[in-house]
Amino acid sequence: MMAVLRVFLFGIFAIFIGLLFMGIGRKVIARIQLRYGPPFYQAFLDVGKLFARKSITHNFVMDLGMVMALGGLLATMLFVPIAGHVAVKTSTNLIVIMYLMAIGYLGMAMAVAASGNPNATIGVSRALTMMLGYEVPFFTVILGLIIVNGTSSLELISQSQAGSILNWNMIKFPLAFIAAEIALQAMMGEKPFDAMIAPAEIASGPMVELSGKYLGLAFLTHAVSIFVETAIIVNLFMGGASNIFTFVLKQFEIYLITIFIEAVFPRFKIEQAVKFLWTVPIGIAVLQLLLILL
Amino acid sequence: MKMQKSDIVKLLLDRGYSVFDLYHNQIALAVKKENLLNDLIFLRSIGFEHLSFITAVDFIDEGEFEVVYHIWSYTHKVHILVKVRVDRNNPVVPTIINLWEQAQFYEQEVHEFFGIKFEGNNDLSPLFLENWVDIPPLRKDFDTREFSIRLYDAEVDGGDR
Amino acid sequence: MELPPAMTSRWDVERFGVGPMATPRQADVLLVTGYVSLKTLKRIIRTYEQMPEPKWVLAFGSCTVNGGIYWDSYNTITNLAEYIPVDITVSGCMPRPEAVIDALQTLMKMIQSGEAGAYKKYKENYEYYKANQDRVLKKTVPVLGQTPKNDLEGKDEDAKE
Amino acid sequence: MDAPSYTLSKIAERDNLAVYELFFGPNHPGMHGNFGYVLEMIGTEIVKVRPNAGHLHRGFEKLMEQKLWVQNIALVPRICVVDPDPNEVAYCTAIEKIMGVDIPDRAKFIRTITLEMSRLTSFLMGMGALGAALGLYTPMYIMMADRDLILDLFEWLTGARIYHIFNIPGGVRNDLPEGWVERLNEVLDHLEKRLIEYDKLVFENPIIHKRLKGLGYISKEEAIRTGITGPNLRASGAAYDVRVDDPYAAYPYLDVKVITQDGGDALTRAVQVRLEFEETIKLIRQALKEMPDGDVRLNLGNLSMLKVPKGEAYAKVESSKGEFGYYVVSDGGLKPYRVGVRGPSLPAGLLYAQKHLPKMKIDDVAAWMASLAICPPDIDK
Repeated sequence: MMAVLRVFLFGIFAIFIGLLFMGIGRKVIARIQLRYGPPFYQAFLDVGKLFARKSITHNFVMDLGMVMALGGLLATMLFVPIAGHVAVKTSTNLIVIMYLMAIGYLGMAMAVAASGNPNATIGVSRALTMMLGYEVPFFTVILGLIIVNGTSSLELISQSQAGSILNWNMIKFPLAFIAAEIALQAMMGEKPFDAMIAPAEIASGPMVELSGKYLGLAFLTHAVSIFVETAIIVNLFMGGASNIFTFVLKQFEIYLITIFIEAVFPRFKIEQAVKFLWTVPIGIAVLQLLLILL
Repeated sequence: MKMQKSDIVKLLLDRGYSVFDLYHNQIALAVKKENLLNDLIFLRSIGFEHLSFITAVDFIDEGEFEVVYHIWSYTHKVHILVKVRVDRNNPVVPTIINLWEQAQFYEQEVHEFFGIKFEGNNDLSPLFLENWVDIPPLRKDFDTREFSIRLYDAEVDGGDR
Repeated sequence: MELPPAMTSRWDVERFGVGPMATPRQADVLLVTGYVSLKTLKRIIRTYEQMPEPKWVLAFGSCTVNGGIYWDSYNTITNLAEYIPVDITVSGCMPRPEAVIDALQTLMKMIQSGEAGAYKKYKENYEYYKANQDRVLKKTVPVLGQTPKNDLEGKDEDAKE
Repeated sequence: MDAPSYTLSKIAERDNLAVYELFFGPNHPGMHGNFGYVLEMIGTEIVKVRPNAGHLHRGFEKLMEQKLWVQNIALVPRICVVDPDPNEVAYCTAIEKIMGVDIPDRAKFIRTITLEMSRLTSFLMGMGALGAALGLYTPMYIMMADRDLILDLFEWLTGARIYHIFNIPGGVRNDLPEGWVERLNEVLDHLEKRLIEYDKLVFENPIIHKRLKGLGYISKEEAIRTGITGPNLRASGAAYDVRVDDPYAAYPYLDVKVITQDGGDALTRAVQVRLEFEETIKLIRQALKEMPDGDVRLNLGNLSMLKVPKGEAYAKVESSKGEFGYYVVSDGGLKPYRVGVRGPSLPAGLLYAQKHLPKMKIDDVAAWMASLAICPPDIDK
């Protein structure tokens, strides 16, 4: 019973922080664009409004896919240590986390394929291609860290960086951090790697047929993905944290970097994005790997 | 080799065209529809390479349409209005899409708004209007005000809704 | 056309939580910005019917109320409210960005107080709206009673839509 | 028109690949204005294009025959909302040509200044739209705010932000108000400073270069032959500018520098606009400096009873998108007999859509459109 409650609380927390980040992110972007921007709680209002609206479903697969997308990410979250707490105390294995993350996208793909809109289909095929693009450099980075620490447990990797700031992997392996940052940008689907959404090209891609609750679910999925992905980076490179507050602060720093890049870059075409991801971050990551091995 | 406007007028008069001198760099040229294509090819060969656009005027009192080709020369800096008169009851003009590609759309437009046929142009489908069943709208005998009042309940003084 | 200024840095409607959405499925408010030609009307109706409820319509500019400066045009409708239910209209041609923001805020207040529910009217009076829509979109007889003398050839409707 | 022969369509035929139709516009976020292309696609590649114009057709040419000469000035700027003043000037110039009058010099200069200011607003919007088409929204937001500074000046001068209705047959409506010129200079200074930021954000952005390089190439000969005008023509290497070739307003008194580049692709066109933006600021400065004193309008009597003698004229103006022309025919009455409008976007928007878009991927459509500065209202009229 406690375990269920715990899982539930973790989920609520992730959604809350994710939405807060999204709201603040919109405000930050607005300030970069020299405007006032929406209030920081706007994301909460949006989601609340979307769930209050009538929504149009196409078939059962669409419902299932949307739930699967959110569920997959929430499941990932359960294995990510947050300031020393893990929702499910079994394993914090990095490989498992990375595989679980893919479920979210597959769920989205299912929902979208069910809607039958060509824009959405192009969008989701781009999202899956992009996944192919960023996973290779990210796994290379992870491989280096696993070799150094001799473990694939995220918890142990983050604990190994305890103590002073100089112990952080970010300082010890700056190249790996840069490669991971670039991959993270693609993971979150922020510019320049937002080809799957691209309103000017394919009218917001996977989301094109989503209305009301479905769009709300897509919002929540995005919020949880922000939370999970920044949490992984914080654990890998910034040594986790001793309390939740510091942890969220560190996550926010990572998110801010993403937002700044998002605000001043246009988007790559999908083939350019994959080409970029398979050359620059991989190059950096392999260089780091060689440095570690030699 | 830049020619003055007076030289061009002289050249055209020598070839037997009826030329009207309009402004400091504008000439109007009336041609017959049988010769239209040849005349345009000739003009293009002496440097009139830019087709601005094609339009038409409905001279309802004279029972004729006038198709006007606006041609500009970047070398001579002279604008020529090449005019063709056709009978209003049987308006047919040879197409010039082989000379200028963009003429395709101007011809479609003129066909749609005046009902003038362009011989040799196979695609004169309507470009702007959908489901149009009245007479072509830019003809002088089409009353757009009456049309609007009948179809859309337009009110003459803006109404008081 | 005054919408971009209203959305961007100077007026920034996003501070009130209003932002553009990419597709009708995601939208709450349909902004009809200005005159509506027949071809557009067809798309507006389709867009409106695609939007999930509750939905609202903001008609923008005089042209949507009584035709504005285009009241006697053959291709623009005069009163949008005859075809889809309109919640709120902004006068002016073009309305200033301030007017747009004011309209959006008024609409928000109306929604909160429950005044804005025109979409219910659309359901209840569907026959009325449908009849009006069909009258202008699916006309088969010439409105002015004159039939085109020379039949327009190649008049193929894009039936696939 | 025939389908462009393209290998993909043949492969598709052989393999029975599904060709599907995608409606790019009218309510597509990548579309500028109410316009559309019906794209026949295989996967993400375009095979065939059908332009779907006419959503903005208002029948201007017919409406103008119904209104008085002077009433039409309220109508003409609505043909191209982004760049409204060239319409007014072209229409008025055509009337003045038929009447054979010459307007006062000061009026010519004021017309020139409004034209160039209108060009600035249009360029700002064009550059912003190009960024937005590639997903770069920040410069668009900033540029739109900067555009508003010019619109405020217009409001001060003419009373309206967009539809100025300022040029009338015989000159302009009123003289420059006091303090206006100083404010204009301030705004120009501000814009020049902002140019550095635009450069960093847009024109030196490596991803923009990557996306636009080689996109939608038009050669010089092709551009001239197919009626491409304006910055698009000059980006292909042809040094033609209506302001120099067929000068109107005060351009004969000013040094208009015709900028040309040799690229001919979307990147060159984008840079062309940016270079001409700088040139336009210089031109306004020069016009302000050399502006003579005197009347700003001719007395043509009661304008609402204006009768234009029988005749015809074609007047053209270099707008921010190319040659904007008005062909006016008068039968000597109170109303025009016929007004024909030449919008600059038609060759690019319709002909080049059919030439360029097949072989292109859906990714590039919005960027291609923005780079050619296609303004749908002047296609539809």
